[in-house]
Amino acid sequence: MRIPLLNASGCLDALTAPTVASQLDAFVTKTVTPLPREGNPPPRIAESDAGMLNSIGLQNPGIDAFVHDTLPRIAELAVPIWVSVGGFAASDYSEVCERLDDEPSVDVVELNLSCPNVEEAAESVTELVAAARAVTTKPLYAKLSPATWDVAESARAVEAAGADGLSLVNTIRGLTLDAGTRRPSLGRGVGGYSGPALRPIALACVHACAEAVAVPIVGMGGVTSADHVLDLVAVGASGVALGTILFSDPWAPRRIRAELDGSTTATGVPSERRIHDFVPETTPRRRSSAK
Amino acid sequence: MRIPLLNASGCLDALTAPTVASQLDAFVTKTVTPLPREGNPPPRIAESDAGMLNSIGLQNPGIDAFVHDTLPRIAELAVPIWVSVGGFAASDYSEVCERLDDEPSVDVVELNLSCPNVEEAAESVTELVAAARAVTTKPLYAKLSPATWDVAESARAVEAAGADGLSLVNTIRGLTLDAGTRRPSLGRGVGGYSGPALRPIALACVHACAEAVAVPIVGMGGVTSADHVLDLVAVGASGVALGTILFSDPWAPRRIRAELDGSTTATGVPSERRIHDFVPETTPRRRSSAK
Amino acid sequence: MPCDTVSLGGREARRERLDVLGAEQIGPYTLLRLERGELEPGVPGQFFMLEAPGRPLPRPMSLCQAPPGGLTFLLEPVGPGTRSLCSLRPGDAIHVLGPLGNGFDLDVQSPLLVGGGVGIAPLPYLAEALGDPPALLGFRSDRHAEVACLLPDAEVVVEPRLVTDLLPDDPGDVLACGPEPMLEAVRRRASGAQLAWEAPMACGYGACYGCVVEVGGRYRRLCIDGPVLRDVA
Amino acid sequence: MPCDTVSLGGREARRERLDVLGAEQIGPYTLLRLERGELEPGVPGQFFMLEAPGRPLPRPMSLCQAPPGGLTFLLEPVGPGTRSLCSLRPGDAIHVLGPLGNGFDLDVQSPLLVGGGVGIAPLPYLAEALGDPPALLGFRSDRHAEVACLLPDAEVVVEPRLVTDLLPDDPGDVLACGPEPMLEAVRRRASGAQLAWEAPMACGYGACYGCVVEVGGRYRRLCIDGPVLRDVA
Ligand SMILES: Cc1cc2nc3c(=O)[nH]c(=O)nc-3n(C[C@H](O)[C@H](O)[C@H](O)COP(=O)(O)OP(=O)(O)OC[C@H]3O[C@@H](n4cnc5c(N)ncnc54)[C@H](O)[C@@H]3O)c2cc1C
Ligand SMILES: Cc1cc2nc3c(=O)[nH]c(=O)nc-3n(C[C@H](O)[C@H](O)[C@H](O)COP(=O)(O)OP(=O)(O)OC[C@H]3O[C@@H](n4cnc5c(N)ncnc54)[C@H](O)[C@@H]3O)c2cc1C
Ligand SMILES: Cc1cc2nc3c(=O)[nH]c(=O)nc-3n(C[C@H](O)[C@H](O)[C@H](O)COP(=O)(O)O)c2cc1C
Ligand SMILES: Cc1cc2nc3c(=O)[nH]c(=O)nc-3n(C[C@H](O)[C@H](O)[C@H](O)COP(=O)(O)O)c2cc1C
Ligand code: FES
Ligand code: FES
Repeated sequence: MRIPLLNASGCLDALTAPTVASQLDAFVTKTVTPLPREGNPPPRIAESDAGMLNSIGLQNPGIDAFVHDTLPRIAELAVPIWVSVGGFAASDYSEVCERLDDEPSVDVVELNLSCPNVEEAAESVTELVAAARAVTTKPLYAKLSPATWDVAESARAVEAAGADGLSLVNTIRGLTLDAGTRRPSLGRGVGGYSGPALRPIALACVHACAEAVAVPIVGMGGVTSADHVLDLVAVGASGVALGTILFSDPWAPRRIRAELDGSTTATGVPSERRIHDFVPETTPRRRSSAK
Repeated sequence: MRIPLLNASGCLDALTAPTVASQLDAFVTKTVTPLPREGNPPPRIAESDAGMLNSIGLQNPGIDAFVHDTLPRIAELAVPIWVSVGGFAASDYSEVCERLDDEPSVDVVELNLSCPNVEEAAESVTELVAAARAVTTKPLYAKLSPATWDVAESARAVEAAGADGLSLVNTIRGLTLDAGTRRPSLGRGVGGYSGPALRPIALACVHACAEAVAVPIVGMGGVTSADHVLDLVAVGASGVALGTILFSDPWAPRRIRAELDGSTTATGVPSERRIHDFVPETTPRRRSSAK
Repeated sequence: MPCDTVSLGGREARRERLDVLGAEQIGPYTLLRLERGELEPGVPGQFFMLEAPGRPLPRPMSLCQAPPGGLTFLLEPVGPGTRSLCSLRPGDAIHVLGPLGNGFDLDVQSPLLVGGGVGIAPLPYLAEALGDPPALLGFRSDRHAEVACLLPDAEVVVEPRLVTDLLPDDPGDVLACGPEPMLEAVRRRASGAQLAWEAPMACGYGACYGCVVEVGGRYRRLCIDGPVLRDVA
Repeated sequence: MPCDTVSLGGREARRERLDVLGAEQIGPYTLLRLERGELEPGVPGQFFMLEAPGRPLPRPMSLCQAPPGGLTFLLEPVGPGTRSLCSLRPGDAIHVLGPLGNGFDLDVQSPLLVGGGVGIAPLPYLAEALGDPPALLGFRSDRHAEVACLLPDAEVVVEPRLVTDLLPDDPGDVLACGPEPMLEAVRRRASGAQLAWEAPMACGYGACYGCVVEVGGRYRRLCIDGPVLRDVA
């Protein structure tokens, strides 16, 4: 089985790095919200010994500009498109999902239910998924946070609410201080912690959810090599997304694909569940452009 | 202000390393439960690139043997004693706390509300704290998990339920696979993730809770140097516990104390709140032996 | 795959593992000489992302000199990443991505280079491209000022004197790089100046939105809209 | 504070940063020679916790030889920790804690040493203490068997032959170290044998409860109750 490789939302801009995006089995957009957002004040990036913090805060042009300007240009790359959707209330999620439902170039909608860099929605993740489900026929992936005592419980709940798959995991809240001043390094104070340090946490979440639900899982968190991809697949992921590694190595998708192709290692038990749009024989791909 | 240094529960045995325990401002015991526990099957230890996993599972002799055999021997060290208390129901916590209330050598009771290596109690952390509070006059510290979307909310709840302080943070669930077999490295599968990788997460939790509650906080998570101690103090900790570092460097308490004494760096704003039993002038220490 | 091209808004950057040819101490700075591989040196003011061994993220560095077959960077050890880079030795090799971003616009009438501290890094390569125009350099201390040897004809001041004290009333086409307060002061004195700004960067090619600066009331990515900006409003 | 004593149940261990004197390749193994510092070599079968540079946890290693002024370890690179240790070179230094645990009981009548693979590590030092008793060694391949040079008088077998095939019917006082299946086989053939077991260890001094093995139906910490156990039930 060919293991699909995606980018993690917010970790690649297909328009500034089209040759990188073209290497992926699907391109996942940065999270889109109903209205344009400027995001959080800088500094937005800090490093720790084994990972990084970000406090971007969902900077994005809003759904109008996204649909009119961004989406048609991404669609030219002829890579399956997953659009990440965010918001601050169930109505935000349903508004954006409804708009995307009319866009044939959108293959999958990923619901970002877990951004640590913005105020959370008052509704539970289940209600947010249900709100999205009510307005779209697109495959829906629910992206969950590792910052929960029992992630399998959330997984079961969003599956019951109509999610077609899970994206695991988002960043977890972290803080670093400036060495000189001992003030938070980031303008916003806390940020989302990603990279190698997150890997054991991500593996534990995917492992727990794969046992709890039947829908496919896109695993992510600190992946930097084919070995890490195979680890996620061994615990139940059907596809793997690359995040922080793209910042230091934009060619990681191609490098890791080559490592996977050359790998003679047993991949564990590759998951039976297939993630959406990598099965053209069963789900005919809609590739008509949105332009 | 002298910053109190403790060990993290489960990371030092005062009986096998008395000279190390003597260097501390307080010794924290491994978590004690009502009945003896053998703990989880081995392997119980695994390493990741930036931390470690453990699945000890609260191996301990039970409260009877603890009070009769262990406690009197620890008390000989003449170091303030914090006893970590765990269980699987509110009644477990109240049973152990009630027993300890009669023991003059116990200075503080730390409620382990967050062990990722055992089945959790059905009751909420608030109910567990309330159950303990009802039966003991000892200072009560509530030890919380970082695996929660809003740790400040839990902090407020346990403060309201009668906690005199917080211990932040426990380990977070993680998983590593054996490189050869891609099966979980630990006998139990998942384990608790600790060490350097946890540091930014711990800092974020202490930071969030210090703004939410008035009680003192013992910070911990990946501390290996005086710099890390000062970081935790800068975000609001009144004392700092050393965990995983003790495994590679049993003399870390003395080394870090020396680093702190030699440090000319501003410590940020040292917390006004004082942790229990480091203020002999206001709280006369009871040092009568339990033997 | 020794060398890969990344299209960035139509322009090309490459990533390659480059051998360290030398690392020379100048005052508190290190001049790191790498082989060039198949990388282009780019336009002065463009930058490269240098792998900092042992650190999760690469570090943005302006090209300082482009000797034949080489790429030279001037580094100030201010934190874990730059310390890691400053400890590289011949025999080591690091991944380098670039050139990235917008360099200086070289179509200027009467160029005047202004640099402060490690901000002089891009000026030697820039001076070469512009035929050694006049340059004003400011430093924190005499020890820091040793690095002025990279621009032998420059006028040099050491604190408490500031480089802006040397700016003539009509400074012409100023091209400046240095700490933020210096750039702000230059901007007030020389409208239309080309200023090379800094921000923490994770990717350097527009992927992370980490490096934003406010330009005209909106957050723009410094790595692709800069780092050289003309007269930031 | 170059050297610190830790009391462990009345016994003393020290921790010190020791220089690497040499690292010699023998077949797939590395013989790592450290200076001794103020550390005691301890009883054969005791172990030391060696800092593995770049890894969060130290690694338990049996003392292999105790030359004057030195401590020598035999290492098999099986994972990140041992690979890090095997790449040490003169000029490097690592923290070492020890000696730890219970070594072999040397009060034996007719000792017979049995070792398999890297499990022969403690035998050279043990052989020296017991006056070169007979020894049986088993290895996976001829290349692995090269390391038998550390016990020149030993009988050596290579798979598919097993070291237990050589055990006499009345083997006397067996002192053995090797992979778990070998120890189990030795135990069945030689009751009362002293066996040196292994388990992943985080601390080596009883602090973590990570290294437990079942002894008599209960989990005991191998680092302080072992690693040498007599006839584990
Ligand atoms: C386009 C560009 C070109 C650069 N060219 C050079 C160069 O030629 N030579 C050189 O020595 N440095 C240059 N820098 C700055 C250099 O990238 C930072 O000093 C470095 O990333 C700091 O990493 P660190 O781990 O050593 O320190 P950190 O611990 O990350 O930071 C130490 C201090 O510097 C601040 N800081 C961190 N990153 C930056 C940054 N990118 N800009 C401003 N402040 C920062 C932090 O807030 C902190 O106060 C450049 C930066 C940019 C954006
Ligand atoms: C008391 C004692 C003495 C030892 N003496 C020596 C010695 O003299 N020379 C030597 O080369 N090795 C010795 N070992 C084993 C050595 O400690 C391990 O091989 C090492 O810790 C593995 O670390 P790693 O990161 O290289 O591999 P890891 O990635 O940690 O492990 C690789 C494989 O080895 C297994 N493993 C890990 N640690 C141990 C362990 N402690 N025991 C058994 N299996 C393990 C893992 O499950 C995995 O399958 C000793 C172990 C103990 C407990
Ligand atoms: C700079 C940055 C921006 C991110 N933006 C988003 C986002 O907009 N939406 C989202 O769902 N996740 C976002 N994430 C989280 C990633 O998609 C991913 O879940 C996380 O980084 C873990 O993977 P990694 O360790 O491989 O980076 C972002 C992560 C980073 C580092
Ligand atoms: C081996 C091990 C055993 C632990 N046992 C306990 C325990 O019994 N009770 C408890 O409250 N925490 C326990 N912890 C958690 C630590 O007390 C501490 O919260 C955590 O390890 C984070 O600190 P560190 O990163 O400095 O290790 C244990 C941690 C480790 C590594
Ligand atoms: S550094 Fe990543 S967008 Fe500019
Ligand atoms: S290794 Fe820690 S108790 Fe044995």
